[in-house]
Amino acid sequence: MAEIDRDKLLDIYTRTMKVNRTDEKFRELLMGGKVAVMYYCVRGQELVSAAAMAALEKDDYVVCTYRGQGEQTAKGIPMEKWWGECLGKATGTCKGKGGTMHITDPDTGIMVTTGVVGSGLPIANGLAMASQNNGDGRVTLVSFGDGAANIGGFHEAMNMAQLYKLPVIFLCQNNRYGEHTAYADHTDSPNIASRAAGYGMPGVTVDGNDVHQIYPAMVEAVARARRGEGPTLVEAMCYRMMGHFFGADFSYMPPEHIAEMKAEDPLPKLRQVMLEHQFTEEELDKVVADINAQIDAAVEHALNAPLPDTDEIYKDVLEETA
Amino acid sequence: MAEIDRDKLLDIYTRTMKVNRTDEKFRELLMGGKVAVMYYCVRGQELVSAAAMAALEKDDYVVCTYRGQGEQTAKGIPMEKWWGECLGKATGTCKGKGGTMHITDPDTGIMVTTGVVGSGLPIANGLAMASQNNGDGRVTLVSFGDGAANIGGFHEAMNMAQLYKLPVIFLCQNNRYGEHTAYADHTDSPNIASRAAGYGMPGVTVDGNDVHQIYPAMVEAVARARRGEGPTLVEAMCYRMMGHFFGADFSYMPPEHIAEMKAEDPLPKLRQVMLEHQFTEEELDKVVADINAQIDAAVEHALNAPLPDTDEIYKDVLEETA
Amino acid sequence: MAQITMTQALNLAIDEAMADDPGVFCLGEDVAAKQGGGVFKITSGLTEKYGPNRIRATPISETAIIGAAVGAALAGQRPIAEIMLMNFVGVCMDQIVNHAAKLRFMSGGQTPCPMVIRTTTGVGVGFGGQHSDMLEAWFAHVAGIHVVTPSNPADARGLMRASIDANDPVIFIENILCYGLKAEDPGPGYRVPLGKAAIAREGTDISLITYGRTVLDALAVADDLAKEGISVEVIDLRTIAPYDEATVLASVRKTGRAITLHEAVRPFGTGAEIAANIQEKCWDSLKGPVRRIGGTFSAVPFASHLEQAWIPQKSDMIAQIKASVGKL
Amino acid sequence: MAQITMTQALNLAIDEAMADDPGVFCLGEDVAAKQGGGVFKITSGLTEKYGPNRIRATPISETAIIGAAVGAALAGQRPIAEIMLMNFVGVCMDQIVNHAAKLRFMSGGQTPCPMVIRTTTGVGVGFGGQHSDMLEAWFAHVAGIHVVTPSNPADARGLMRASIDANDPVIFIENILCYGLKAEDPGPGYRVPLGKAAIAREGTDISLITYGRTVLDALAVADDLAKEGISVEVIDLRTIAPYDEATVLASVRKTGRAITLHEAVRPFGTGAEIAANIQEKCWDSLKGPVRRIGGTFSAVPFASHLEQAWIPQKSDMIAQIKASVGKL
Ligand SMILES: Cc1ncc(C[n+]2csc(CCOP(=O)(O)OP(=O)(O)O)c2C)c(N)n1
Ligand SMILES: Cc1ncc(C[n+]2csc(CCOP(=O)(O)OP(=O)(O)O)c2C)c(N)n1
Ligand SMILES: [Mg+2]
Ligand SMILES: [Mg+2]
Repeated sequence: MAEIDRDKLLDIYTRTMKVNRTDEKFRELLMGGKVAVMYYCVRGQELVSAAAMAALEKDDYVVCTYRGQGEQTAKGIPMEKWWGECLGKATGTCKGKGGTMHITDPDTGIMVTTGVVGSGLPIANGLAMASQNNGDGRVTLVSFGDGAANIGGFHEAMNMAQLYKLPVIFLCQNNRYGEHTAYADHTDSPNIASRAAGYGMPGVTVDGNDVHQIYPAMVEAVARARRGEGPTLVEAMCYRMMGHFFGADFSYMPPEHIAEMKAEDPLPKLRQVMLEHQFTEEELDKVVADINAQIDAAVEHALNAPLPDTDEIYKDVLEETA
Repeated sequence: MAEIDRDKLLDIYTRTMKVNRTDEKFRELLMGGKVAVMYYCVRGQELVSAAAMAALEKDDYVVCTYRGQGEQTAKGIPMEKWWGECLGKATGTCKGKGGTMHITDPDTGIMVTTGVVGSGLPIANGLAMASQNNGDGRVTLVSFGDGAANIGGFHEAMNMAQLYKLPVIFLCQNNRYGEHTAYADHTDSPNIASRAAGYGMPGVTVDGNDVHQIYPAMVEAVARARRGEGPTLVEAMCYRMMGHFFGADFSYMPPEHIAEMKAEDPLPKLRQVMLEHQFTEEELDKVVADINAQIDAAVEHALNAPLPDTDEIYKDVLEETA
Repeated sequence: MAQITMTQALNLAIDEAMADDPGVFCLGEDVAAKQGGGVFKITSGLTEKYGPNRIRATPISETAIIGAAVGAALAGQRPIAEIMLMNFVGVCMDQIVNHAAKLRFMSGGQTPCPMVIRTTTGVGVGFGGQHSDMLEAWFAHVAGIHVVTPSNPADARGLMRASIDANDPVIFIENILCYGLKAEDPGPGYRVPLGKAAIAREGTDISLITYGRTVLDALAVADDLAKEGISVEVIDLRTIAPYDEATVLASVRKTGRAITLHEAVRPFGTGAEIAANIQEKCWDSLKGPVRRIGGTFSAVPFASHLEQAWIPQKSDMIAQIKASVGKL
Repeated sequence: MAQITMTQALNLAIDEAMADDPGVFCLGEDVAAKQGGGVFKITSGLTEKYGPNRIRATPISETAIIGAAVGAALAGQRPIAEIMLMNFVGVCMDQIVNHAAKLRFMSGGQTPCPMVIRTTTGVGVGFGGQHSDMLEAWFAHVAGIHVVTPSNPADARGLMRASIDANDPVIFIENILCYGLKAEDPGPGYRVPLGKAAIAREGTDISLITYGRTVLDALAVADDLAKEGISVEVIDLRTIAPYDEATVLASVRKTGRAITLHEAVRPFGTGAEIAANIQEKCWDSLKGPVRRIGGTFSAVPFASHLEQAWIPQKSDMIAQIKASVGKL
């Protein structure tokens, strides 16, 4: 396995912590009753999103889900706009009309965030098809869960992407649960990546908590897509360390699972890798402190930002109402 | 490979010829302008349907498609009722309201014939689920095409069937075309059966023109389902020797394909097997002659049968209108 | 009598039907005990009683869920399929409309399809554009299905029981905001027949025809207006389609005025059918046009105050009623 | 001017748009040259001109087809996606309704979704229950899309061109029975603006509001009735939603009477919205209730005479018009 250079490691670490601190901050706000919105925690999946976004270029396209905070912040949506949207403010990416489940920010390539399970994959194909048609060299990455792999749209999209050799990367974040249903209760598939072969597509399963597995897998998939060789299914094994959404019960998770999940926490592991690569505790703490400061400022900005005008409900319906 | 006994061979031969003679008769009527309805020819796929139906018990359930003549007649729908339905008569299985694409005959286990590609698989699961729930020992067979394997419902149904170990057999009649689109233009899958592994399900590809391949494969799949071990995907390679429906152009088929298809015609091959098993030409001709006579009588009956009452359009909408 | 919530009412009705008929079973995402009995707990406790075959937690595969219900119904069972939120019918309309709704007709009456599709939705929960739509008009436009929605716990119990009894498919719509409503338990065996509306409040000046959550708004508005001397008759359709035309028309013939009200977007909504039918059948009794109130014609927005503004407003109901009765 | 069929008109409009804008491309089952240019030949000859990337024959995967169109539209292209027959929208409503229609709104205007979904349907072809439905009312009830249908070749050319120009999703409904219609070619660059109805025939006694194939019936009926001294104004909506309210209301204000007519089943059909709106907005001009004519409320039956009986009958149109104008 090729070494990841120090700059890239720092980049991944920074993105990972941005995702993590955003998640912690969101939970803190919700816990404190400061805001009351749907939020799908990403605790445990930070590294997967960070590594995936670190493997992309700035103008590559991304399609994500309600649990897309990781991709969104790691890809680089300006924090003020991101928080503005999540708090339903006029300053949000979507003027507060999309919300936590529907973040769109074309400037950073976040093209759709969808709340309908599995619906992002076919759309990702379309973005990739546009790139294939106009030769802009972009690739499209779509992130989805293990549960989403059971819906028809997954299948149709995989088959079509491979048929056309679309420049798309299917990133399945297998966090072992779809809402309350454990992996073994939603499929008999040995793993999701095994389904790729049935489409004639390469598929790999990697440990999403190990930067040396997830990042190279993403780089290879991106390179393959960029070379015009077609799509790859990358299954990143990870854990959803919280309930399905903030505040949701997760007593259905067996204790063994919880223990396993804690043992596999990507953050201490990544920190360890950073230390092994001669980053100092101080350097790493500084990264986090900077992020915290940025997040605090962004939250403050968003909390004080104006609400969208009420007549926004009549706008952006059709072009005539734009 | 286990030998097929002579009785079973004769049974398969009889069913095969029933399918074939029905198909020929239908084309003759359409060609002669005697009837003008949509009909999806099954020329080239007769043996697949016959072998599949021969592997089932009378009260097993079958779900088929618009191209379901083979399953329907081979399973044993009374010919008068079958022709009545196809000709839109009051004596038809569905009083002429369903038609060629929607033959239902619960008495012979033909539970649904659907015109929406791939929609039969999820329904087959439900029939099998009922059997699993009430322990009636039935199995359900659903037939569909290679093109149907690309639709979402295929995927969802395969995954669910395997998860619950439903007593269902997925029979993909891979006739190399979905309407005008050749296999290689609709998927990169090496073959459809290869998709089964991704669900943890057994899948086999067999020559649907060779009775010694298709029949044992069906028997094994049925036995497995009957034992409660779950579903099997059987892919029967075959050819659609006519256009998509009667009268449809098929000039898009390359000459090599047409040559290959003719060389693989299941009827002479099966006849050869019969002769090898000491059936005489006379015996076999007699089988066909009897079938022809039955079909002629049934067609005559259907042609002379009354039309459904016009107020049937208001009936059978809800129970209140039954 | 004991008080029950709508959640409990639905659970009781299903429990009772499952106890009475071994052919009744539930399937849907997260519905089994292992998952906590459904995200809204409607099937809570039922796995323990009836086992995993009769409370099947499914993969996220709505087409397979509805397809399985259709197949099981054809085989004589009475499945209750859950589509977690109404917008997700978008992935399985084919099974509902081209199959469940049509198989009785297309088979010439041989294969009725007795099944209930439970689903929930509602504006005001903060779920945003893809999780809040009221799509009953789509189903009402399809022959071969009943579309049912309760506005209170007693009706929920009675309508669910009747829906499970029905020998045709029923789309059973629950409003998330109504799950917590409490009312007297009508008790075991209670049924509210499909196709029968309730006069939720009698009145003489105008008929306000609605269903589901907005029945609560209608009643509140009627209360307010009573104080101003305007007598509003509130009709709770309970079955949206085929709806109780007789009750609606009789009411309008009495009051001479009508307004339809629903949370679904107004254009091409169910209110249009009801209004069109009323003006056609009650032309001579009408003192003015039938008015219609519905949700804003846009996706449901996320920001809370936008979402609240999107919903039909009580102030608008009052204004329209007053305009109708000529007291504005 | 040359005569063209509706098939040719559609082909010409698409061809022209593809020549003008490299971002326009087609995708759908069997649409490419290898498959003969689509089962109804609408895309015939285009692969040869524009290559396989711009005429993509797809697997049978409607969700992937519409999803791909959505994605490409978000990236600034103008996809034309074909759903071979309208009933198959049942498998991909989610992509159309929850995505294509909502992405402009949910993104706060950042990502409009300019795409055309071409589909065809029609009663009278012998296709039976799962291939003949007219489902325009479903789409009309959804904010964020245009629903368009031509009744003649010139409109087909002009509406298709305008639909491809539109910066929002358009559901473009073709009636199989209209493909063969012939009329004068309006020529290159011709556009019929979305949202503008045509007065297909002027009249003074009653407004008959319709669209698509039934425009032909309406015109025939108007001809017949003219002989009896009844003057019928026929309005061809062309865009079903959002429809040209101004033209409809002006006509009804003039005639004082209205009937809506469509092939889709009557209950909860588009005629309900139009009728409800007319009675609300033209109350004082109306001499009687707005009537509605639509298909029988059942699946479309197979047997030919049943199918014919299912369709709105000219005799019924005549009877209803006469009853409306008081000449029965
Ligand atoms: C089509 C559809 N069905 C059901 C849901 C409800 N739902 C939302 S998230 C979810 C679980 C998804 O699990 P997975 O794909 O593993 O993603 P994760 O939440 O674990 O990231 C479900 C069932 C939905 N949004 N869309
Ligand atoms: C969902 C859906 N999409 C498209 C069609 C139109 N259509 C009818 S048959 C067919 C081809 C099916 O091919 P295959 O599954 O291989 O079956 P075959 O006709 O070869 O038996 C198509 C595209 C349909 N009926 N349903
Ligand atoms: Mg998951
Ligand atoms: Mg085929």
